[in-house]
Amino acid sequence: MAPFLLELELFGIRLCPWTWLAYTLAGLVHIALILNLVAVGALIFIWLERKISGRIQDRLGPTRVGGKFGWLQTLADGIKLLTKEDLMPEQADGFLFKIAPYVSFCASIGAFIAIPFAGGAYPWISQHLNAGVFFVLAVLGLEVFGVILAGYSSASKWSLFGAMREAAQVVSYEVPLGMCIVVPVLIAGSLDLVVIGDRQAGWFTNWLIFHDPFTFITFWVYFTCAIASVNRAPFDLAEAESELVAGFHTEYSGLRWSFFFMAEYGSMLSVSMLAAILFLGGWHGPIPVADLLGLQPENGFALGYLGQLLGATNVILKGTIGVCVMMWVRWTLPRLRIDQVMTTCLKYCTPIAAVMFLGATVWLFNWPGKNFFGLLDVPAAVYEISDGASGGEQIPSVVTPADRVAFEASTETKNKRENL
Amino acid sequence: MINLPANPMLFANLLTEPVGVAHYVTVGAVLFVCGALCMATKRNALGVLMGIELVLNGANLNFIAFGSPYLRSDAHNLGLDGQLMALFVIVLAAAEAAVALAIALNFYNNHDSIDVDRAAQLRG
Amino acid sequence: MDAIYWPSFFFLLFGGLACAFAVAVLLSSNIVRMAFYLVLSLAATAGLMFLAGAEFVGAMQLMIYVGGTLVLLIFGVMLTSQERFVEMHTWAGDWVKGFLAGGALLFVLIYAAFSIPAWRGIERATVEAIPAQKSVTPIAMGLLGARTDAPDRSGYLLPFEIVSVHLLVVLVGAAYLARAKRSRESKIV
Amino acid sequence: MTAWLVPLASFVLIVLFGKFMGPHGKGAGYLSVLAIVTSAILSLIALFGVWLPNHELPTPTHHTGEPASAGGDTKTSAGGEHAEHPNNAPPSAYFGNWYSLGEFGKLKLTIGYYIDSLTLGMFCMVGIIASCVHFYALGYMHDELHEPFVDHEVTLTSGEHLHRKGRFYRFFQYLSLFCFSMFGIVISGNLAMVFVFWELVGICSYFLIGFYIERHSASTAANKAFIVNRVGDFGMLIGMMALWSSVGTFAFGDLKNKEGDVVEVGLFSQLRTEENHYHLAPTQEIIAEESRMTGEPASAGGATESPTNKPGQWLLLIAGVGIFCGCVGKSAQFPLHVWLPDAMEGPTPVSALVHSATMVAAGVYLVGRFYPVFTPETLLVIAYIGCITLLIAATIAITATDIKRVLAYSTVSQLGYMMLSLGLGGWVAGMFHLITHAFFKGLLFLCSGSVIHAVHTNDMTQMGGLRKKMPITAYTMLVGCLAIIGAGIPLSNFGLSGYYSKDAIIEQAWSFANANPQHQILKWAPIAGAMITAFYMFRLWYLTFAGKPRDQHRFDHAHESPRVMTTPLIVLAIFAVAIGWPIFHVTDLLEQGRPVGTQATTHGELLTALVIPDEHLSHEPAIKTPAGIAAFCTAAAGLLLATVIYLWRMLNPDELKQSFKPVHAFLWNKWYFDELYHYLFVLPTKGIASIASWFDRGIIDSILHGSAAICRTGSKVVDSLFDQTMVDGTVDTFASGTWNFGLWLRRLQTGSLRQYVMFIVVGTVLLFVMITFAQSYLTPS
Repeated sequence: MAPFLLELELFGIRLCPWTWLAYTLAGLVHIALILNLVAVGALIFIWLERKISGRIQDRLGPTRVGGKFGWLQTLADGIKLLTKEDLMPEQADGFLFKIAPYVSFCASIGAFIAIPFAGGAYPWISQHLNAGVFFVLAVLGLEVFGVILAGYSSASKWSLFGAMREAAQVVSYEVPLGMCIVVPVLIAGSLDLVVIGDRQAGWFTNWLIFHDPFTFITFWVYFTCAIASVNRAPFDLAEAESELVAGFHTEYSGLRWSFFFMAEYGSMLSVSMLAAILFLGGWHGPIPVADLLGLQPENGFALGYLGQLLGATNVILKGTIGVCVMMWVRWTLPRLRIDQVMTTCLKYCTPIAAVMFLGATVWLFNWPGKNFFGLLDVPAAVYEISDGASGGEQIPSVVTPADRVAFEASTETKNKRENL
Repeated sequence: MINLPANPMLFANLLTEPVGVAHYVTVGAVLFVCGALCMATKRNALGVLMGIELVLNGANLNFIAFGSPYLRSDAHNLGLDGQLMALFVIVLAAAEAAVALAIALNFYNNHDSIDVDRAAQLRG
Repeated sequence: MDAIYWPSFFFLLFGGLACAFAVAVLLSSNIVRMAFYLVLSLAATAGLMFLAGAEFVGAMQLMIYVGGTLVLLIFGVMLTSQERFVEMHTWAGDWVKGFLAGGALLFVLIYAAFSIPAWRGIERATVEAIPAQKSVTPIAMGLLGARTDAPDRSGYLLPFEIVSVHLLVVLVGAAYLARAKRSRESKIV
Repeated sequence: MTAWLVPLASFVLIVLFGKFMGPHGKGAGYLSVLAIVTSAILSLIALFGVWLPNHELPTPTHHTGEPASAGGDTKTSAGGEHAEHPNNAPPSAYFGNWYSLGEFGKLKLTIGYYIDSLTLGMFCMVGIIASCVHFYALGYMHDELHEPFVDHEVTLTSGEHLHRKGRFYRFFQYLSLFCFSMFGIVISGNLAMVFVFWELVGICSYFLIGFYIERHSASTAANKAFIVNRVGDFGMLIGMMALWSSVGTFAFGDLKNKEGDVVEVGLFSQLRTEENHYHLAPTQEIIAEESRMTGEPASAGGATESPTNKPGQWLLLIAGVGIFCGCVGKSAQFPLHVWLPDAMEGPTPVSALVHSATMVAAGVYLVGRFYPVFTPETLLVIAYIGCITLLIAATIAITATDIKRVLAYSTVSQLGYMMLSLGLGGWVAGMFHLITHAFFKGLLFLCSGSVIHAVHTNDMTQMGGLRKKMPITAYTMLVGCLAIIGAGIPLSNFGLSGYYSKDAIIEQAWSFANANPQHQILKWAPIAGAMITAFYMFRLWYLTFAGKPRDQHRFDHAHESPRVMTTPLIVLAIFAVAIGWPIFHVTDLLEQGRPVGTQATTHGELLTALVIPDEHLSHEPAIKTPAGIAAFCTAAAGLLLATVIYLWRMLNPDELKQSFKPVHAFLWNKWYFDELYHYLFVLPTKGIASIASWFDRGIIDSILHGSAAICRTGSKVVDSLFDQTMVDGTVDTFASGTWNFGLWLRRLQTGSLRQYVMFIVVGTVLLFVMITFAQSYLTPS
């Protein structure tokens, strides 16, 4: 490196080249990985969707492009979309119309910032956030803005209808979704996704879906709400082609339209991965292969890396399975009406989630430290991990009534002492 | 006696020195004033509502700044109280938005307009 | 001559974005664009909160405010978005009056902020020595009435309960206010 | 120093032979131009050829205590300075007498000279601008060469326009006389001579304003200017008398014989003696004079006085304020600013030369020249007058639609800046602004003249879009506008000329306000003024040159001015851009002319809390940085506002006018100053006259009638007082008071949500302001 770069100054600030280069590179690596995951994932999922829908409808799906199974069909479609003319309605609000797909896409990708791909002491996560669950949920909630803006700015009534449905639906479904997410958070005692995931280390019996009957039901409620919140059938009212032409993206074509598409598949993957981390053990397989083989960071970098890679594969695989289930649901269930959608949310999902939340709380109070429907003890290692990760303070991960009384008593006496 | 402290650090070196509460308060003040002006100049009731949101956010930012350990280290730090206050503000803002929206929609139903200047029946 | 302090850089970035979009909200006359700029401004504010070490509040801001309140707001915009309400002209006199008053207020606020020496930031070395703090659990404990961070301060159990009840009342009230008018016939039938 | 006399020669020649010079006196113009160019060249030679080789410029580094006095023939050598009293020695200057008019006791009236770097700087500035204006006038006054000249603005009773002989030569004759007088003021060696030339420029101004004597407005404006100036001159006379009776001399410098010994001690040396380390101290004569007037016994020596009794200070204050009164009149400061805008009735070259660049600056120059005599209290008065002037004039300029009147108010405002700066102790800053302002304001006026020449109207509402028709004028005017608002890169050392001088003034204001927290307003006024300046200057530019033509007929007939007019524009534009650049060392030249004893931080004697800070303190980065940023931000804000309203048309000016109707009317009518003076001075004068006549005729009768009427009404009063007023009245008043209060409160309840928000915001700000004031004024510090 030329020496003058080391001396580079701008407005009295020494631009130390190594520092900012390192920061930029680290950021770029994360961005590249996430972008690739979403883009390549979308590529595969679209192909997968065609194949699955084909099988469900007793046909073959794509068979020609790129070999017998039509591997490259999506790529060919992508090239077609790239070369399509980029249309914009004359009356559209140009600025919002152009920016809407990117808003959606950014929100969809942004969720991956806080989703861990592997946990442990050195989690694979681009930004380890203390309140990761909330962050993911919040960013996913932003996706609806792209849809709403697209719907409004297209100056088309189909788009506007689609967007309004979407707005109503997303706002409503965030309530049960949040309630469902609170249940694993309650059990793990943390909002940190890495901690929640590592709470389920070991055999599949430790998975939170099997923690108690309430979490088991919660998982299905969560999955239902997740499907609704990413606008997949049977909740895809926003783009109901039988009534609204194509809903909010009626007026879009070419690359912009494909951004919406990628955003949709990206958020499908992210809610599925979130489900995997919250309920399905995250990066821990049903059988703790990595532990059994000793693929831990303590045994050296290479082995630890291998273990993490295995974990990442686990998470992505679980996410993919989740996406496949969504596809399965899409091609087998009929679309609901908007009033049915709202009824499902407000009359079924929300009360169920609330009851599950209460039930899980009660269960946790009565059988603390028990797993697998209260049959097994939680391994001691899990406690250590969750305690260590929650800041090392003297707070039990699960606050029992006795704990609280003791804590309050101590603070009260302290207060009294100070008052005297 | 009031005087702008003659501290050149205020204006230079913002890139190389940590920011303080005052900088956060400045951003909060900009948000607050923009919000207040929105309330004062927009004729659309929903625009007024957006102004309120901005005002609340400006205040929220101040709470966060007063409580942040990175911005001031003395004993007057609000600590977690700042964050808790901000939480309450957010929650109440949500409630306020719901009610205000309901009022706006009702107004729209009754008057077929969303112009707050037409809502002057309470004139004395 | 120091190297760049990155948190300050990001503060400038997010702060600038928040202010710029807030001004855009103010100056834009199109209600839908206003909503869009508001979203961006509030998101940037959430970024500032993350920077100040308030992760939970930042996430809440993104979720409740941006994801919930604003979607609601935009929903309202769409329900009322007739041609004549999307762009409403404000009198130039109102603008200027507003800017005069607002400018004075802004000046006063910034002036006050910078006239307090303790608010002008602390040494870089001191800041870098502060350990990363986790705030979620203490906030939760605070809301339940037990302060772990500062035992001599009071908890927030009662306000929490009040807010909860208030929220419930508000939601019921809002639903009542905004309810659709039912036609008489359906009652008879 | 023959540069001074050349215009006189030209004047005399034109007076005598003007009519015979070429067709319609065209040669007079060329003669006059020749004379002034000679003067300008001689001035430049004097500066660069004579002065600078002998007097090394002080190094531009600040905090150097004293300016270098390197010349071999300086009056007083620097020295004898105490470390704890750092104050500068008198600047090097040539002083002498040419001719003694007469001696009255110890007072001598002489024609003398006092030449220092300030004199030379002023000489060059006046010479260059006057040359440009003369050239310009050759083109602008071209109409006067036609025979007969038709004045379209004067309609005779017969309905025809006035036809008269051209007065081309007479115009140049006045201009030459004016230049001579102006040079005279600058070069004067004593106060009496200043006063003589002072009146001479006054009379030239009178002639030139009333050049179109047939126009009613022009002749009234000339009268108004003359009369208003007399008011100021009256004060100046008082000041002169106060000085004369106490000090006994009018001379600025010390007179030396050939051996270099001091023969007669001048004004400055008496008041700021070397023994006193050049601090201002009243002499024994002043103390004696004051005690004679007040009747108190004179106490010997000024050193052991109690702080409440400062002998001689009051007299010095009176002298200073008196002299300043003259400057107020000449420089059109509040409250005597009313004549300058009306003076725009004169031809535009006159406005450019006389009423913006030079003559009105003479007042500022005199304050600068007389600086050693001013006590800190006087300076405070000057500062407040300047502050008020700059704000009032700037606000009026916002609403004016006459292009020249906008510039005239701008001039008043800028003169206020200079006065403010001088009053705050920023001597170099004020003088620097005087010089830069002369260039860019001269440029602006000539540009406006070019526009008026093209469209034959002064009214900006009939212009617009002229940029395409007259690009040179438009862009030179843009340069002038940018220079006047102080465009530059903040915190750097690059900008147009106004950037340096205006920033220097604002820095000094901040420095002053930091030293005197009770005078915060002086800190914010120039900042606010900068914003308003930017607004109205660009309002002017946008209305004139940008947008669409508002009067198609005038637009179609517009054309670029001839080269004889555009060349001076370009020359002045170059000066307006570059004169402030540090490579030209204008500030260093001025620094060299810094008057004796004005360097150090001084404290008030009568107002002990008053501190006039050392000017060099204002270059500290702690002041320079925020002041520079504030100045830039406000100017940018003003520019932006003008752009928003007049270029982008985002805000409708008519709506603004409508909703600020009272404010607009207030500004449109120039704060009702003319009306106020009408009621305060004109009507009372008339009233006194009528009272006298009434007294003659009616007083006796009235007494008789009155006594009868008193008896009659007395009984009525007793009846109504008790029965109706006291008993009924109390109840009625109470009821109606409540009712009215309710009615008044009702108006607050507008029902408008947006107004309520505004109330809250305004209330908050007011609360803050009140608390702040209460804190700073009520709490004992």
